[in-house]
Amino acid sequence: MTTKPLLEVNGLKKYFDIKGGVFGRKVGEVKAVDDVSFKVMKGEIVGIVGESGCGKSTTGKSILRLIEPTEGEVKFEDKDITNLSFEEMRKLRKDMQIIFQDPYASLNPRHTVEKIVGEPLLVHGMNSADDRKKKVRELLEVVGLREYHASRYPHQFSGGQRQRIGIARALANNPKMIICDEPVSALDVSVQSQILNLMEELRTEFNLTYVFIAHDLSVVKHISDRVGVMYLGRMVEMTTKEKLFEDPKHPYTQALMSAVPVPDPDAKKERVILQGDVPSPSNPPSGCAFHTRCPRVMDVCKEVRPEFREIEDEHYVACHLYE
Amino acid sequence: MSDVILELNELHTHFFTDDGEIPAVDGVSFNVHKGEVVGIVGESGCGKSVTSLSIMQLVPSPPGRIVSGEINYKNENLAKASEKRMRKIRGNEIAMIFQEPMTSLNPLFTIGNQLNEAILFHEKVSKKQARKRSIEMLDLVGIPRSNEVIDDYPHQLSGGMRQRVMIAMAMACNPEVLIADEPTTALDVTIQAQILDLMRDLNKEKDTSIILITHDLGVVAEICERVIVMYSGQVVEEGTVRDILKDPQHPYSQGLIRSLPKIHETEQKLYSIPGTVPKPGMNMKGCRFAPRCPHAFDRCFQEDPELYSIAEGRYSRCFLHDSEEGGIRDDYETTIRS
Amino acid sequence: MEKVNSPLKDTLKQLSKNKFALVGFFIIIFFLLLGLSAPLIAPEGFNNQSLGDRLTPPSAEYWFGTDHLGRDIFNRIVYGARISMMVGFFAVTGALIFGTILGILSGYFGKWVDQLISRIFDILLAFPSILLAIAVVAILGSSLQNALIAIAIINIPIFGRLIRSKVISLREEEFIMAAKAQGMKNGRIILHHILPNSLAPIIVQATLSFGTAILEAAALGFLGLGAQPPTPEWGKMLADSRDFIQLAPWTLIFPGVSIMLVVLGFNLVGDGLRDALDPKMKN
Amino acid sequence: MFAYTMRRLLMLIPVLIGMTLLTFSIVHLIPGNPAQVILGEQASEQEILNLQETMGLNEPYVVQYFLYVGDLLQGDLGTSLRSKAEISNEIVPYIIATFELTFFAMLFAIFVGVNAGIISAWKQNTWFDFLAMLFALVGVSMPIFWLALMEQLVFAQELGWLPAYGRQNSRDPIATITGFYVLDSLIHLDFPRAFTVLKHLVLPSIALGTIPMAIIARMTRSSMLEVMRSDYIRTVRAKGSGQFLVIYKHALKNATIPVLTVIGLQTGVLLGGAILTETIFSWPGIGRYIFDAINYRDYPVIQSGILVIAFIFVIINLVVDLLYAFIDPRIKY
Amino acid sequence: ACSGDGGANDDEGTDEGDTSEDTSEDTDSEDTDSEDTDSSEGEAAAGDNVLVYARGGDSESLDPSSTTDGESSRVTKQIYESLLEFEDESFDLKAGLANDWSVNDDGTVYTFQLEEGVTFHDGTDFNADAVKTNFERWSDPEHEYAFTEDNYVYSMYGTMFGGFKGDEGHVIEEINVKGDYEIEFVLNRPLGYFLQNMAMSYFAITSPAALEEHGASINENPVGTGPFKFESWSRDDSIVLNAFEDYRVDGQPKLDQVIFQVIPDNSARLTALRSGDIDVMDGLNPDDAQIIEEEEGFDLYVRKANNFGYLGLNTEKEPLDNKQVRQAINHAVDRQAIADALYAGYAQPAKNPLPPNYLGYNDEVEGYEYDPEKAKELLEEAGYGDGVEIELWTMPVARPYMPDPETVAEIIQNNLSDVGITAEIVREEWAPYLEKTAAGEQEMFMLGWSGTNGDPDYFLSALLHGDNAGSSNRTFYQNDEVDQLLDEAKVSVDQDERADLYMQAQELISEDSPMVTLVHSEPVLAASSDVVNYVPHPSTSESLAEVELDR
Ligand SMILES: Nc1ncnc2c1ncn2[C@@H]1O[C@H](COP(=O)(O)OP(=O)(O)OP(=O)(O)O)[C@@H](O)[C@H]1O
Ligand SMILES: Nc1ncnc2c1ncn2[C@@H]1O[C@H](COP(=O)(O)OP(=O)(O)OP(=O)(O)O)[C@@H](O)[C@H]1O
Ligand SMILES: [Mg+2]
Ligand SMILES: [Mg+2]
Repeated sequence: MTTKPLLEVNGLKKYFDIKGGVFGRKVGEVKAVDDVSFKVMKGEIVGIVGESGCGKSTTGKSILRLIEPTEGEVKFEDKDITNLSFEEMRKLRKDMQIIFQDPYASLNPRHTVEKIVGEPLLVHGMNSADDRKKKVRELLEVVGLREYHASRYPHQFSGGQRQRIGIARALANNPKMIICDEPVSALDVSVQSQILNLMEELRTEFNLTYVFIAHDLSVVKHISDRVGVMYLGRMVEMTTKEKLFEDPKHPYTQALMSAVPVPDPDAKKERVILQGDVPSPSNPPSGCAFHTRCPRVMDVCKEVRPEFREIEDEHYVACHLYE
Repeated sequence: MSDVILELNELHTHFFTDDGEIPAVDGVSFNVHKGEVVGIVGESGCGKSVTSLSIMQLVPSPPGRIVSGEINYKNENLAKASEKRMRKIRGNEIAMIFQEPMTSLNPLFTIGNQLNEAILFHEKVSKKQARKRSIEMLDLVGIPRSNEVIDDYPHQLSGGMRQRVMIAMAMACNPEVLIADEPTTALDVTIQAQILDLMRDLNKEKDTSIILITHDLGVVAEICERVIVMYSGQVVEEGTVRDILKDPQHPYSQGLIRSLPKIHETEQKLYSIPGTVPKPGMNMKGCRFAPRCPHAFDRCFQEDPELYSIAEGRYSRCFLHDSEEGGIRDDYETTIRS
Repeated sequence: MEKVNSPLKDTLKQLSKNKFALVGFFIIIFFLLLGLSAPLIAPEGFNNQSLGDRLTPPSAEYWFGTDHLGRDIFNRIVYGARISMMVGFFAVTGALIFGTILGILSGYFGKWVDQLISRIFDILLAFPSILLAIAVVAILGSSLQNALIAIAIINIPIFGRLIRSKVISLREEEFIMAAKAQGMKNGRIILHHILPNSLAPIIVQATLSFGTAILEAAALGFLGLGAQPPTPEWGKMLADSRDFIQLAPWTLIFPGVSIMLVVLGFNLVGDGLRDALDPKMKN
Repeated sequence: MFAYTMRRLLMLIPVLIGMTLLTFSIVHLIPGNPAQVILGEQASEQEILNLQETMGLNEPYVVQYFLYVGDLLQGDLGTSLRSKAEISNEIVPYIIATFELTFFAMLFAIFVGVNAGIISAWKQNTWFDFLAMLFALVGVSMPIFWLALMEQLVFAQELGWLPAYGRQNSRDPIATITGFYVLDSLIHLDFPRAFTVLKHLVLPSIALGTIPMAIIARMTRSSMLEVMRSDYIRTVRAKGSGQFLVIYKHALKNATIPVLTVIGLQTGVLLGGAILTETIFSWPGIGRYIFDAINYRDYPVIQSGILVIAFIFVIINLVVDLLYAFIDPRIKY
Repeated sequence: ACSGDGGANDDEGTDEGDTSEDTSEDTDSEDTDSEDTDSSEGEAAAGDNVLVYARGGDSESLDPSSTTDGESSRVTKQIYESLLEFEDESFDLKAGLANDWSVNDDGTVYTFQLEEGVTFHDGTDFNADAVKTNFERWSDPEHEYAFTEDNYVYSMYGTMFGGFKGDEGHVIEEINVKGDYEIEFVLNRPLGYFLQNMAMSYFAITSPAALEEHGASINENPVGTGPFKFESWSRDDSIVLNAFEDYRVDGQPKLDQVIFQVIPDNSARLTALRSGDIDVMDGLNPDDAQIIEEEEGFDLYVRKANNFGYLGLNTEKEPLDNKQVRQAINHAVDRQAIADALYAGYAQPAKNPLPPNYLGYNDEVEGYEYDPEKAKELLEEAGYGDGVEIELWTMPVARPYMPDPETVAEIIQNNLSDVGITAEIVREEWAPYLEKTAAGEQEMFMLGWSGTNGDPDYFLSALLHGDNAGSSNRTFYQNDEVDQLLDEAKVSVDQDERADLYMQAQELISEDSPMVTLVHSEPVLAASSDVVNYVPHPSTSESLAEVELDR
């Protein structure tokens, strides 16, 4: 693992406008991502976990500028990509890919697998149909599909197979980094492991870097090198997976881990059941966003937003407990 | 063990579609005891929901229909019960909550209106009393400001709150059996923990039997006593939680459990069951799991295995348990459950 | 071995199972053939006046009777089939082309483009369609061709809106996001991803609009604003025969039934298509 | 709710401006000199020139447009060239006549359509469903003027059951109070007359209402089917509810929303269809008013008539939108 | 369906219904509160003596002078009267509001003795001042009752009297009130049809008091001296007129009430008649005449022809500038076929551009037989033996003289193709049609002319005088001889002399054949046999004062 970051996210923000009122003007904003910073080293897998709606996908899509970030800087190979022109960005997409959560929605239902996987090749300059055909076969092989699958349509595949097609498409132009937005959460358990294994294999084979988004802690833990935990649009903790799972610092991380049901009847664990609901990102609590549910809340938490700081080596936490 | 309150016997529920007949539930048998929490696990499409809907006689019809089999509830075969009788039972004796708290409440009526209904259908009480009861139920499931929430519309509540409302609604008439079809799948883990906690409490307090349908073995481990594993419309294994999770017998269950990433252990490579879940209605000869099974042999592709009883309250649908095959546990007597 | 079907084939298969749709399909084919072979069926043409045989009831010689100029109504209906088919075809194609272009522009690019186009649609849709058609014909003058243009115009916002909403919902789809993530250009996304996926509702709407276009043309013809004599347009035939309703009801019954049948045919097929294309309708 | 209403009202403004522009330009794009039409083939050139002058047709279009809008804002729709009367006064009885007709047509369409739709959905795939839907399809396939003529042929001419024209018995005209003849008869406590008036309404209402009825039936059916499949209906049933309550309380209210849209849009069909039906049934409504005006090139009347119909249509759709918000608590702004 | 036995309130009801002559105060007071009692009145009226007259369109205006619309004069004819009247079935003159009249020798001074003791419906007196006020109102755009600002136009006045006050052609120099009941018109030149004009329903006298009172809404509140007074008007539906008790002729009107009902659809109107909902229907479809004739209880009426439809031949356009071609076309058109096909025989093939019963109608003119062979010969001679293509312009609207122009065009097209002329049917909207035909853009075109004052000048000068080329003369026919004959006839007050001049003109015109005179249509009407004394007038409006119902 090199020490050079492939991707650097600094102070990323994405606010969605809420329209309403008499004139359909902006009446508020959803702070989907609110000041998130992290680095991803070359060849590394960084997992991001968090509950639904905490801004994981928005982070992922903002990095690729599939939605325009409101603020912040995204550096890819030391180049700030937030200001690239449409055409420059389009070229860069060769190197940065994404795999989506929903294997049903992310493939164009009217295209054959051949076309789905071949299209990125075409738009990035592989004009010969024969070359493309060959490459598509190769890619299908790589993701564990057969050659004859190429002429089929997405609806003729199972969820796992579809996800393989999505992966093949992402791999088409030999990207350097892939953002995986919950690639296995829609899959059946028995198929999930197939995909996770495949992704690990590919990573070594193609020397890929993943940003792996998931809400399932065990999956993230299984695959990632480092893990970030998000809550209400903010990164609350980030460190290597060993440290995180052995010694979670942030009270939210602790609660999250205790809440994950473990398929082991003997696992005796101390349960921290959080009270209340996740607040709305359109109206996040002041100070630390978690203070409304935090079992260890202090006065300062309500006022001051804790800084996301490195409190130990490679262990970042945003919590007043560690100041 | 206490008395059996609900017993399914060779239940067959089929869908008659343009593409042919789909045996979504294909001979399912199991029973539920008073005050027990039974989990049904299985992958998507294996027939869990259809099984539970069949019990309630709520299978969408057309195209679905209970083709044969018995659903014995307190010595009454619900499969043959009239719609009128079922109306008495639904909500009152057997209640059900569904996976999607977001869509399971009518968006155009207030929470109170929908809760009252559950009470008014079955009890001769005034509207006022019903409302009072409704507020109590909301309190019971831990909804704060219950007397305000009762006049809210569903869209004003969060997913977790709605699922609580659903539970309150189901519990309103103190049912004997509560069927929960993936009640937490759509919820976040922290909220899921709250809901599971709640269900556990209700089960303890009211002694309600719960059938909990889920595909998450973790959830099963959290609250179930007994587990039924389904695959492709059939029960493939049954046993206590500990039996199933620690000592699975059916190759499918084994594979399923091995393929889970473990949060407290680190392993390099996950086990994975090869192949995919068969599409219902496809060629059904032999054991449904045979094409993906590492132990499969010729017979598995020819004959349908039966549900072998391999120990007290322990069943598995695999020829490996057949004494003729010299199965892995041939010391157990292999009686066949009807 | 699993059969490999394209979505199109699936749809057609689905459609062929729908008996209503089949009936509709045959009705359309019947009238289409009737129109195409008009010169064979009625070599003497549609304007063969024989004033001596005015208003004769249906008979072996005149299957559908004759009109007030002694013309064979059957012949006129046969030729009228051509006109109706043509009206439907051109009006729908016109509306389709412009509606699709505007709808896509508006839906895909949003912002002021969307505002502008949507407002125009709003305004056009604020007028009951037949009134708008009458207005357009009043400007352009009464003729079949102008009626056709009017019908196309009133259908543009219908297609435009439909496509706009489809595009907007597609724009949020993950596979469009995926296409963008692949580095595709807008033109390609529109042509290869958005358009083919908007096709289903467009086809359904086009089929149904075919029927309404025929009805609208007939209405304009009936008001004297559409086809001009001696064109055997069915609506116009009805208008011309209005005064003979007591004396010679057949002059009204046959053209009316013809209109109804053709339109019914398109509605049956359109309905069938909708069911075939909409997975929610599948059992 | 208030903000929503206001917003919907404000959204009307560009539409209304567009409407005035459109009606204004339609009328000025129509070829032919109105003065010529008014005076007819037997008029002299000088007369035509004089008339043109007095009618203000020599002003530039922009001036004419602003004069037009200025008058509109004061509720002045101009003067009919044909009758020389103030259109804003003259048009009222026509609108009322059309209202009465469309009201009954809509009543017929909604009552029959919604119930047929519900029963069809309830008895899905039975012979009732089959017939009702076939009937509905035939209904939308029928030219309404032809239906009107056939009704006249059968029920008025052959059978003589129902009157073929007008709003009332012509020997015995009503003393109008509101202009709604049914209402007026009831105010007079004249029930036989109310019955006669209703009889006059039957054929035109059916002719006009058939297409909306068919469309509403189909929409209700599919909307009901969809709602009946929804999770919350399953929830209601799981609570032990009976069919009736499921359908009429839970399902219908939800199914109403798309049906309402259709009803709103169908008023447009009704108002447009009025042109055809009103001429055939000699109904002195706004459709006929406009149609006669078109033949006469009575510019101000065409302009105002079309504008008024479009305005009514827009208002009805506004009301429908507000009804949504009333029915559906999720719509907040 | 007549819902009134009126058992409860027959006092009032029968009172009014039966004794229409006496107790005028009584009924007057009733009138004022007629709003309230209308339903009971309606029931009484719904008794026997109400005539329902159904027609295809509504009146435009009930101010007779400011409209040219026939449906308007049909109604105003009942409410108003002119100084003179036409005889029942012709355009011969008889006394109206003037019981005697005279003209000086050079035809420039007309003196009228007015009927005395006549009151308007509003109770004011009719006298010479009233007449003067009316004429001034029409002739002077500045007049306080001219209502020019409200778009009132007196086009018929302009046409008939050569323009308005101050115009060069305006023929009325001055109007002098000689006494309460004597009035004198001084003309600046003789006008052969001045008296005819005075009998036109357009020049009927309105109560000056009403003009004062109602102003520009006089068109909705007509007040005249006629047999019926205005009661109510619901537009495009019905106009109700009640009998005027003080009508100057004793014993008239015979009816208590007349209702003019609008039923645009011809067949619906017929149905209504057959079901007894109405008594008289105008605009019977000629094809349905047969039904009426055969059916018990209904009578068929034929209105005398007062119009003619023609196929104009633009004499300035090639090949129509060739007389032989024009004659050939005249021979090619089968007028009888048109009369039969379109009017079911209720039309006469026309040979002159003048209706038959008119002054000076020349029956000697031979006209053109339907003779395709002859036509071909003529074409051959003219050098068009190989066929020729000519545009045929079709009017887009139905007119009384041409109820179905499209069909006629189709028939003509068929006829012409028989002789080798390919006619391409051209359609224009009505306004452009009129504009373009006046400008001479057309080749062959269809149009017609209806009479108003029953004078031949109105037909012949307008259509065929060279001075009118480019306005009402759309064939651009120019024959100095004809022009001279027409000019002479126009200023002569000797009717025999006039007749002679017109006959000569017709000869010339027929020879030149600038138009194919097609047919004189004879509109048919139907009425229930209960209707007695109903006489349709060629001008389309007739007084119903003498009509009775015999039920
Ligand atoms: N286009 C949008 N417009 C407005 N709000 C949006 C939009 N997209 C996302 N949001 C809001 O932003 C917040 C974060 O959404 P995001 O999809 O990033 O969450 P997530 O962590 O990926 O959740 P999940 O696990 O459900 O995928 C949510 O509250 C969501 O409602
Ligand atoms: N309405 C229906 N029409 C046709 N087939 C159906 C219908 N509902 C269910 N099925 C079939 O029955 C089978 C079992 O469905 P069921 O909903 O019980 O699965 P499940 O185990 O609950 O899955 P999940 O975990 O996805 O909820 C499915 O494979 C499906 O094909
Ligand atoms: Mg997400
Ligand atoms: Mg399920």
